[in-house]
Amino acid sequence: MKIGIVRFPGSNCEVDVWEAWRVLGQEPKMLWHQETSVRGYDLIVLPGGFSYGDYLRTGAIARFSPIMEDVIHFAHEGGMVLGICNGFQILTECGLLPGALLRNKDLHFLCQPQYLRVERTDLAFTSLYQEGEVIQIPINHGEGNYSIDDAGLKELEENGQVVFRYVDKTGVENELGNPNGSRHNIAGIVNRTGNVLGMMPHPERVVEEIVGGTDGQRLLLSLVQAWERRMQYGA
Amino acid sequence: MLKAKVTVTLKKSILDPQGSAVEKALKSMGYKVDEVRIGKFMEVTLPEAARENATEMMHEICHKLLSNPVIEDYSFELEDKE
Amino acid sequence: MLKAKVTVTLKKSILDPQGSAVEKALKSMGYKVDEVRIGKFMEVTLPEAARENATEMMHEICHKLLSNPVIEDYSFELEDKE
Amino acid sequence: MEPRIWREMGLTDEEYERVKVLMGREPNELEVGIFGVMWSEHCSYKTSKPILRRFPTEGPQVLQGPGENAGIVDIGDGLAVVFKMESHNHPSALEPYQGAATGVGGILRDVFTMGARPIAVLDPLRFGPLEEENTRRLVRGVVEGIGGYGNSIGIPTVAGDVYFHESYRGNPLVNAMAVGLLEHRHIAKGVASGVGNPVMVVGARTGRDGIHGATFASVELSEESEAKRSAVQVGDPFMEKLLMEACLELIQSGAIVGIQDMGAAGLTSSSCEMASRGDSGIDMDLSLVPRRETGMTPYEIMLSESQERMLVVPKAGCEQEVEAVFHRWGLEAVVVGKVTADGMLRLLENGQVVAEIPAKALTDEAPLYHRPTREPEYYARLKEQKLDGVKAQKGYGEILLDLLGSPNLASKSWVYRQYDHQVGTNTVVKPGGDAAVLRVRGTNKGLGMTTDCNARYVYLDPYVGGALTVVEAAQNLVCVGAKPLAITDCLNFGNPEKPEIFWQFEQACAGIAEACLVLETPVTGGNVSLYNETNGEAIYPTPTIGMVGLVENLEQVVRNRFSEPGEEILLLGEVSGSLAGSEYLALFEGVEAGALPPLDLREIKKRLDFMLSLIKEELVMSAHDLTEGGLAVALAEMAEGCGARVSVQGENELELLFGERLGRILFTVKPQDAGKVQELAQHAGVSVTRLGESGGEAIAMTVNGVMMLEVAIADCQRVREETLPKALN
Ligand SMILES: Nc1ncnc2c1ncn2[C@@H]1O[C@H](COP(=O)(O)OP(=O)(O)O)[C@@H](O)[C@H]1O
Ligand SMILES: [Mg+2]
Repeated sequence: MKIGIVRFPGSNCEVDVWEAWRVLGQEPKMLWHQETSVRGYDLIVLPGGFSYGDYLRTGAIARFSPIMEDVIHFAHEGGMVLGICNGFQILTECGLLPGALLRNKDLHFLCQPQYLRVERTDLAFTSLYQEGEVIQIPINHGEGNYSIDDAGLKELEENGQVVFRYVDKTGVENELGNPNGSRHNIAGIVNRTGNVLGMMPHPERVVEEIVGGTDGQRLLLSLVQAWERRMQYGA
Repeated sequence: MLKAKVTVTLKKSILDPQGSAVEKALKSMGYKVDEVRIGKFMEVTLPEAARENATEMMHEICHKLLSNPVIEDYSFELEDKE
Repeated sequence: MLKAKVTVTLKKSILDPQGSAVEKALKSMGYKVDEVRIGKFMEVTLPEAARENATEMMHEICHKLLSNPVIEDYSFELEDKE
Repeated sequence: MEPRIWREMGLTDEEYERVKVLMGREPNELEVGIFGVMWSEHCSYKTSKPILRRFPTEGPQVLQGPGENAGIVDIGDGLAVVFKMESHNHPSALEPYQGAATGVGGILRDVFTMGARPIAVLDPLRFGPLEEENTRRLVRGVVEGIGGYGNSIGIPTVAGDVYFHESYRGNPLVNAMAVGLLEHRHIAKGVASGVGNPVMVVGARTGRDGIHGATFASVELSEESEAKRSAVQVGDPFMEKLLMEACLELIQSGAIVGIQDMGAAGLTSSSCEMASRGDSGIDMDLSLVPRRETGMTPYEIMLSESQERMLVVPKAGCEQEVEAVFHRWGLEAVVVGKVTADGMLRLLENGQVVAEIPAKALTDEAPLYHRPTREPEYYARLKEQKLDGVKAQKGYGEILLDLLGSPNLASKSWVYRQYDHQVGTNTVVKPGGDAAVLRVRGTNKGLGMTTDCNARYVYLDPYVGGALTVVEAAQNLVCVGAKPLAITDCLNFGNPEKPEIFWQFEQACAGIAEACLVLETPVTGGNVSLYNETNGEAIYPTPTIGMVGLVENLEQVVRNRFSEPGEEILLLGEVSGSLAGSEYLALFEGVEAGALPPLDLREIKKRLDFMLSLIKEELVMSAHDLTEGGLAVALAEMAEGCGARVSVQGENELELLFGERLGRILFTVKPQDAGKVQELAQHAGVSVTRLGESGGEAIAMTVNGVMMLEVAIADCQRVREETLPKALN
């Protein structure tokens, strides 16, 4: 599987994502933000970090990086794109995903383990999870407060575009389990066609027990499996 | 030279936690204020060459980069720089 | 009701990393700009009761909380709110 | 020249005379300014050096001791750990966010300038009383600033400590330590050598930031410093991230001879130190230095403390290579001069010489002072204060909860939740552990790291207290299974011109030196921050110790929480502590006094070695050292998922439950291993006492068979967790 990880100036989780894939047996490539083509890739990952310092707004400047034009094109043609944290922010800024990520409601940056409920498992990103399963993936952001207007929210929910929701330990979505004030406890969403996923939690941080857990593994492995299936049976 | 003074504010319907935090702080310090909203203020200095279609260009810049229309409004004024 | 529109800007000689990042981005997008400086814009709504010494109070608030005089300057305008 | 001028630049009349002798002529104003900063306490260590010389700095593991930008210690496999600690106290008092942020930025540069990739930041912090609004403002700003820089550049902040005390009111301490990893073959140094090699300025442009920053850090805080506000700089972590990547790439390319960051006194200190270390001279044309502002004078350019800049000496002919690397990262790299043979720092402006100073006159020839010391009046008085009469004023259970909820003992998760402590995905033991542990990729090893200092102990008995800072750091490392390797320090004290303060300094350093010797943890570098006073009142002497240790086998890392019910709880060391200088005494009696328990470093070394050997044998299920709050507090801290029943014997209940005495470790073993552990203890000649076992939902403690306290672990956790958020949100 050909995985490209886009490295923007100021990205800082790109190596972690790279290492995570390697732990799972893949050999991803780093893509410099100034490249202009992502042809030939099976998956593009926009990693976490502070692209361009996250100055102005998170993800705002990165979206104009040379490579993004082709990433957008790639996504429109059905290419798989995964945006993690800053990557999610970039995806909303460039319009591949709806809404915006605002400052956390209590204004603090938060780095902590977080319970998530998997809302959909019919996606290439999540097929190895159980529907409704509660998993633990850490968050690490100052601006993860998912915001969208009422109409947009309604649409998201009706189309089942919410993939991960913040929940408490018991799997219930409530205020307590919502670390940043996101509407409807949204932690990750997918586009209508199911090929672009943006999420604030960091799955790449939980693929090895020794550094905190393995709940992120199945997300990455789902993608590999989906790709294998596609190779086997065609698109 | 020209200077564009841009203000970018969160749309009314969007919660502004930073503003509310400042509001609370001011109230607890004993100041009588009703509400605080926080946005951005930017000064963009333009070269002489940009004068002709400065307004148009600033709208474009504001729309594309300086604000995110999903959550923010912008406005600007152009002034001749001393 | 009164509204105070406050702008807080970094002092001239203080580095503005945000502004330079945006400046570079605009330039690389092909816009002709000379310089960008980024500050804050705040709207403070005051109750009727504060009208009398609003100016004084705003100076105090700006000095104490809304800006850090170590690195920032502020200015404000008071206007009657519609 | 008018005396006013050199005095304003921070030189005394005698120092000015010395300058004239070294120069062989009258210096001009620019030269005086350069001497002024280089001979400031901050850059020259003129009062502290004679004392610091007593630190042990050697050991088979030490690859680089004091004198470079950071120390380097071997960890085997061709790898080494690079680390250093520094203070940013005064800037943080003026602008907490930027002060703290640039503190992190500065210490990271010290580490990557050695060729190491930074892997962690630690942040020891000291503030005034938490009840005060000004303290809260500072805490919020400082924590946000550290996170703002560290999170953004992508280096995890993994440990630190936070204390609140009267003496830091108005003079908070913001220390920052950085740890990096490198391969031996990539070690870079801050030297300028090879006549004709170019000298390049790389990174951010120079502005009028922080001019006088270095001299400013060497004077007391006063109303007046409010006016010197430009001394605060703004950090740009994004720029630093690019700079770091570019520098590491450059160092590994082998194109450079030397590299040094521009910290305090910017271009001045970096150029003369590099020249001096290389026994060379440097010629620089200041008009070539890229500037952010117009109209800057040579003085301003030389003294600017603009952040995120480096001075690089590449091999002649490699200029283009350097430029290319930096351009790829979107950064500037400009040749501003060259290395010469004559040992002079020669500055030009548009080709005209504007200053010419022997480089070594600025560094090696800086004056040294042997300041007088005097034992302060309080020392004997507080030591002799009798504590026999102290009686519990409420139930022991309530006392425990009060202690757990007191600002110094309460959980610091409000702080470290705001730090990305996982980026890099190497963090094995996160903040909340006794020491942080990071894995070393490609090996089965881990690095332990911690910062510690109980300033109250140091105040009461600077010698013993100084030694105890090292002991505490070592015992924290041992508790996670790391063998202590070496230390860095940040020596925060008051005005050394006062004999009582200098006595504290001298005594504390002597204690640290002795402990480092016995515990075999040499000093590889550090930082001195003097003049920490507000309106004539000094802070408590706070020699923060940063220690790194090696975990040989990551699978053997030990945590400080009971893992399951039914573990045997054992105590290594004395069962009873002392109320002298204890948190109990301060909190309930409002007294900070007493004679600290006698210190036997050799005994402590024996215990630490014993503990490490148990861990190596995989006999230890969990371990935690006893510090503030004594046995009861340590037990409550270990009881996160599971309670404990413990009984102790002894005379004084308060001392048994809440008395403090370092060098003690609480640990658990499987019941079937308890006998073996006792045997090994006997063999090693250390005392291990069985206290009880883990289990249940409460901490229950009996003394001489009488139940003293029984507190639900849920309550312990609640009070521990709620203090900081309540005060700070
Ligand atoms: N400022 C801080 N930054 C990061 N971690 C911190 C900070 N303060 C405390 N911690 C973490 O909280 C835990 C408890 O700290 P402390 O009470 O100082 O521990 P100990 O008494 O074992 O030295 C440690 O893991 C420490 O690293
Ligand atoms: Mg400690």
